[in-house]
Amino acid sequence: MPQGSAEFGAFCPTLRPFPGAARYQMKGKLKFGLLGLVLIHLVVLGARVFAPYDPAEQHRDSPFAPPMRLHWVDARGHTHLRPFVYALVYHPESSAAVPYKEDRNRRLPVRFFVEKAIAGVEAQGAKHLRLFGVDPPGEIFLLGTDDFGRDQLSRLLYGGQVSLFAGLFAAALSLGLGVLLGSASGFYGSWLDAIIMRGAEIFMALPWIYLLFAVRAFLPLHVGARESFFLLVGVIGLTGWARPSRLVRGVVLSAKHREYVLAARSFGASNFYLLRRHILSETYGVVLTQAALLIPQYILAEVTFSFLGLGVSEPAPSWGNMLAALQKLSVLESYWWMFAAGLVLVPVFLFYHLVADALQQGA
Amino acid sequence: MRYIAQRFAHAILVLLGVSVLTFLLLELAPGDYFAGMRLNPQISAQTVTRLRDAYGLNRSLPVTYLRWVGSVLRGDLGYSFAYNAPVWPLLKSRAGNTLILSLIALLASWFAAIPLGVWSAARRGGWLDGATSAGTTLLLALPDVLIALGLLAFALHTGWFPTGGMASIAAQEMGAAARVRDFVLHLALPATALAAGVLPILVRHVRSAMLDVLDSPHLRAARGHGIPRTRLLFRHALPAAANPLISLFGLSLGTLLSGSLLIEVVMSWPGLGPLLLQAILERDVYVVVAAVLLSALFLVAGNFIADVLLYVADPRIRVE
Amino acid sequence: MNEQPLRQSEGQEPILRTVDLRKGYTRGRGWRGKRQHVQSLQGIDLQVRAGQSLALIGASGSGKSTLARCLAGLERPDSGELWIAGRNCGYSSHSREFTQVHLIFQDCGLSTNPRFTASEIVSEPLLISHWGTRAERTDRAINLMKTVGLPADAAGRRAGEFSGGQRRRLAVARALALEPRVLILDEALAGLDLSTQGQMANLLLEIQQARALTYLWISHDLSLVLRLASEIAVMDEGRIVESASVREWFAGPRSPQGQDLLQASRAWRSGAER
Amino acid sequence: MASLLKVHDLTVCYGDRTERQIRAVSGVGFDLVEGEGIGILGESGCGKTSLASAMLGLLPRGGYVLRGSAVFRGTDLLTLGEPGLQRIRGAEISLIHQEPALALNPVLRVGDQMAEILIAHRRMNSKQARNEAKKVLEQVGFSVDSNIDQAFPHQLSGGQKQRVVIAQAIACGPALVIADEPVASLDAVVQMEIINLLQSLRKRLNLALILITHTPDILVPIAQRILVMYAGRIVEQGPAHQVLEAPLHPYTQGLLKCGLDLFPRESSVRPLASIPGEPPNLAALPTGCAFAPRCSDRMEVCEARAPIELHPEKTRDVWCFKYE
Repeated sequence: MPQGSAEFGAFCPTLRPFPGAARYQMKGKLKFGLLGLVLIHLVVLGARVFAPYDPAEQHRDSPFAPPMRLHWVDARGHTHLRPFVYALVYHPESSAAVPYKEDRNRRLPVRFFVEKAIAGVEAQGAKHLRLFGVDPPGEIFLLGTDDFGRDQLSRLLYGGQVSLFAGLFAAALSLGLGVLLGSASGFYGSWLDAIIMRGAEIFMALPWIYLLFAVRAFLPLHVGARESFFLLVGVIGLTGWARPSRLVRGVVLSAKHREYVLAARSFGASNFYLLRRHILSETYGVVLTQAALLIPQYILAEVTFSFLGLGVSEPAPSWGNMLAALQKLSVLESYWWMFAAGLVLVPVFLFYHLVADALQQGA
Repeated sequence: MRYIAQRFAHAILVLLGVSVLTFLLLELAPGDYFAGMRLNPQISAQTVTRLRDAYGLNRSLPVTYLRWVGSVLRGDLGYSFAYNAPVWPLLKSRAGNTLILSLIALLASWFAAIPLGVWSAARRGGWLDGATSAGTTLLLALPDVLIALGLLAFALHTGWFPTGGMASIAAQEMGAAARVRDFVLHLALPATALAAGVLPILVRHVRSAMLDVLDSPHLRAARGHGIPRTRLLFRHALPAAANPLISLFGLSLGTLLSGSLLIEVVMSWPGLGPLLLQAILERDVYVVVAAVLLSALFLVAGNFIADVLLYVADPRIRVE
Repeated sequence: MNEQPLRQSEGQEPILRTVDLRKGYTRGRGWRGKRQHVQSLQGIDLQVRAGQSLALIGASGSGKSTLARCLAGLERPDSGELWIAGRNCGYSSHSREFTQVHLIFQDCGLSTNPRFTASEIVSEPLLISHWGTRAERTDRAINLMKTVGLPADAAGRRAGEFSGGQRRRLAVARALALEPRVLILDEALAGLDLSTQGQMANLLLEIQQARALTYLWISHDLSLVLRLASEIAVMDEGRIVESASVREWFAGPRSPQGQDLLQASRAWRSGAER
Repeated sequence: MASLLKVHDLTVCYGDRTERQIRAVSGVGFDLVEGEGIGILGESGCGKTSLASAMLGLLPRGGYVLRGSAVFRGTDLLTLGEPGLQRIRGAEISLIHQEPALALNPVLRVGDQMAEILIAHRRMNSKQARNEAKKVLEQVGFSVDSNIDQAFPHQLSGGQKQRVVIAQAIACGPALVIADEPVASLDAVVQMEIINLLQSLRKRLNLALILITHTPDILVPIAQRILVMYAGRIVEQGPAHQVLEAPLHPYTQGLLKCGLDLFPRESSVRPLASIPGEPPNLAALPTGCAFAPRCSDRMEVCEARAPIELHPEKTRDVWCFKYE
């Protein structure tokens, strides 16, 4: 749970690395983590191509369909070069938890690079290229469907755009604010420092999520998907400035008294020169480390909000509101594939933590 | 003692600041409970105005704030519009439940983190250290929503644990022992989920603080004096490493309170979390403000306790 | 003190002159901690002639370093006058006059940013004062590095790669970049090994002769500064209590503080000789 | 007198065991008899501290003993495991660390820190140990009623801290005390007090003492023999007065000249004595004599091969081709 791990990170900016702290290993960790993150973000950004369906496209006749298995060998033992799935048949009257059966007679070969109409604009004949799909009227649900029969995989990909980038933007916002306020506070000191730091103390006296909720509570509840995205980014980003700014202030404060800064000052260097050449470069390490800690925390914040119905609202997908289906015990008990939106967070967090670890070791 | 008095004054000031912050939010918010009522054709505009007057919603900002602070000091946290009842009795038992859950998780995670952290620091590079490293990395990557939902699914499938609430319906008729057992069963999963969230962070910090001390000259000197290993770790190193860990104690409480909010909702623990969520959805502003203030009170109190502990543990602060 | 100004040749304006310089600090933290006022300089009247080599000695906490920082324009005195080469610098710490005075810190190796290259460090003062083009600055930096005995091919290396002694040399080279007339050396030789200490001291003496610099040596290591300076001023509790030529002073300090300092140094050495 | 410690061919390395290995100490050997005081003289980075730590198994991470032996009263300290060393450290050999301010645990009272050592080695209960600690603190010059044992380290001055550290070192009546730069961080007057204290304790308790330092002066009252180290090797050893008055190795000569030159017998501005160049990089030592690049008496042979041990005088060894 990285919730609040930024708080701890703020508290102890250089955690001791675990065994094998050799520098090359640190670089390896950094590369691996960054590579993983870049891949995930690329896939999510390419949702239009990678997703077989539009996120809101409903298949009313197949609610809570289980993930389909990819086959190469059919029921008669024939091996096919092209992978295929079997169509699912819904038995609403069945007493089984998952009332679906594979129809061994309907083989649906997976086609790559298919043109598909965009839902809702069929009339205009708008189409675009998708990575894969099956010939209509067949359907392919590699990660199953939700209660409206919407393809989980597609929603996961489109939802990632919301969840991942909400974290990214919010972290950029609070780090930007943190650097601005923290360096001003540390560099200029006196009353400015006193005001900013008292403010930060008040912000940190609230448990983080409570603070977020408090702010969220007084903003409009029901807004469109786009507005709610920016609302969330704003709320999360603006309430999170306190800790990064305290950290940056600490770094600036110690950098300010470095002897080489003093030396440059004795040559008549201006404040701007000192900040630019000597002081801000010292904060890069902290800012990057904080970014690696804050982004997953903020992704989780978005997920939590949407999970509780305070964030991005249906039908726009987000990993949080996808997980919200699990709040019903019956769903939780029977439809394990609904966990996908939570499980996908694990690699994302793992990569971010690898990067944070590597940055902390390098610091 | 000066130090403690100072920290106490500081805590009070911070609480005041928090109250101003929450109150400002409340006032700047567009619309309120009655805004919704206006849209309702069943209620006349006069009624709404009258209600607003009754609840003191149309006075100037400072006056409203002062009135509110005054009533808070008298133990009156305002009125819940949705429940049509005073806020404090509504909140009291719920806050207690949140506190029980958070404190149990706090104790559990610290009791697990200290030995784990100390051992892995003492055997840096050994298998235990490696296992701890892998374990904490994995736990750290698990979002708490997932942990909570996973545990809940586990409870559903095995039936070993209840899936929500604090006590069974039949608890009233049980004997004392059975009631305790029932409570522990109800507590087990939420507390585990909560503790699992902070544990990896605590372990890492304990380890890190211990390593700093273990590498310090005075510990090398103590080794040079031939002090046995266990004594070295727990009598010399741990007290010297206590300083950053005590500050961490306050922070961990904040994280637990944050975490408990979500876990309470998911696992239906009757704490502040579900109430706050409900209040937000219904724009029940005084309940929101009171719940937020209460959480701040817990956190500030926790930090104050950490300050006192620090005062006890660190002679450099005590002997000024 | 006022009664005993440093001997000064008539008609020649001293390069550094202070009149009743005062500086105090407020300790304690704002509205929570209690404030404490510490008077660090309590009226300093000091005159340093061009080309002089003055040792400023005194126990730690006597205000030597504060004086040095005020003279170099790093801190602003509370009251009093500061004249550099005949011009009143007033209270503005950004006065151009301060480029004529440069302070070299204790452990001045630390005063080089480890992320900068050697030539960036040495040419930094030139950059700050917008002197010449980039190429000209680098050229000059390389010349300066030669002056302090660093090879020219080291110009592209980062300061972090240099040894402690070499970083001190870099700091000296940088100090010379704007051609100051006064160098204030605040414990500049402290903490060095004996053999390196000798090297640095000799380098500084050579530079002084070649460039007709004025030196202000600040130290608590008597044995060293007595070898490097010709005049001496003893500080105690923010005041200058005695000033004399080193030769005279060495024969017999007049102030009790001076006597204590010399005594301590001698007692130790004679104890060693026993 | 009986031999107490016999160090032979001690070599200490840092870094990985293959290429980028740094030899902090190479091939150092010396004998020490009971009650003897020897001084190890050398500048920073010459391996003095590694030598001391290696003998007690206290090398920092990454450091290890490549070869050699250090036989203390018949047992080789370097092959003794951690439990064995633990019994010897503090009880029979104790170490005084460089920086007294850092060598004391900041959160324990002085008396408790002392008592810990007595409890570890003397099987005392904590009350006995605390009483005993008070007695030892008296021995290092704290008065009985000073209540020094109730103080925390941050309440003491530098000199007082160093006295406490010395008291810790002698608490269990060791046979050998290794003092690593015990006065480097103190000012001149306190330096003298501490050195005199060490000397009087040495006489009273018949301690053998290894004093490691970079200032020749402080060796005078204490050391009977002096070892001079350069770049991890011993370059000269002999009786203290001979080494200090008539050094043989060019490095010792240079070093002593630098030191002596500072003694203000008279005053006049003139260049100071110094040794040209910088100490060598321990990761890339020259094949011949490590001092050769800086040596004024350099010969061709110096750069070709490592110098061997020579005895220009009966009691003295020097590693320099000048005396071949």
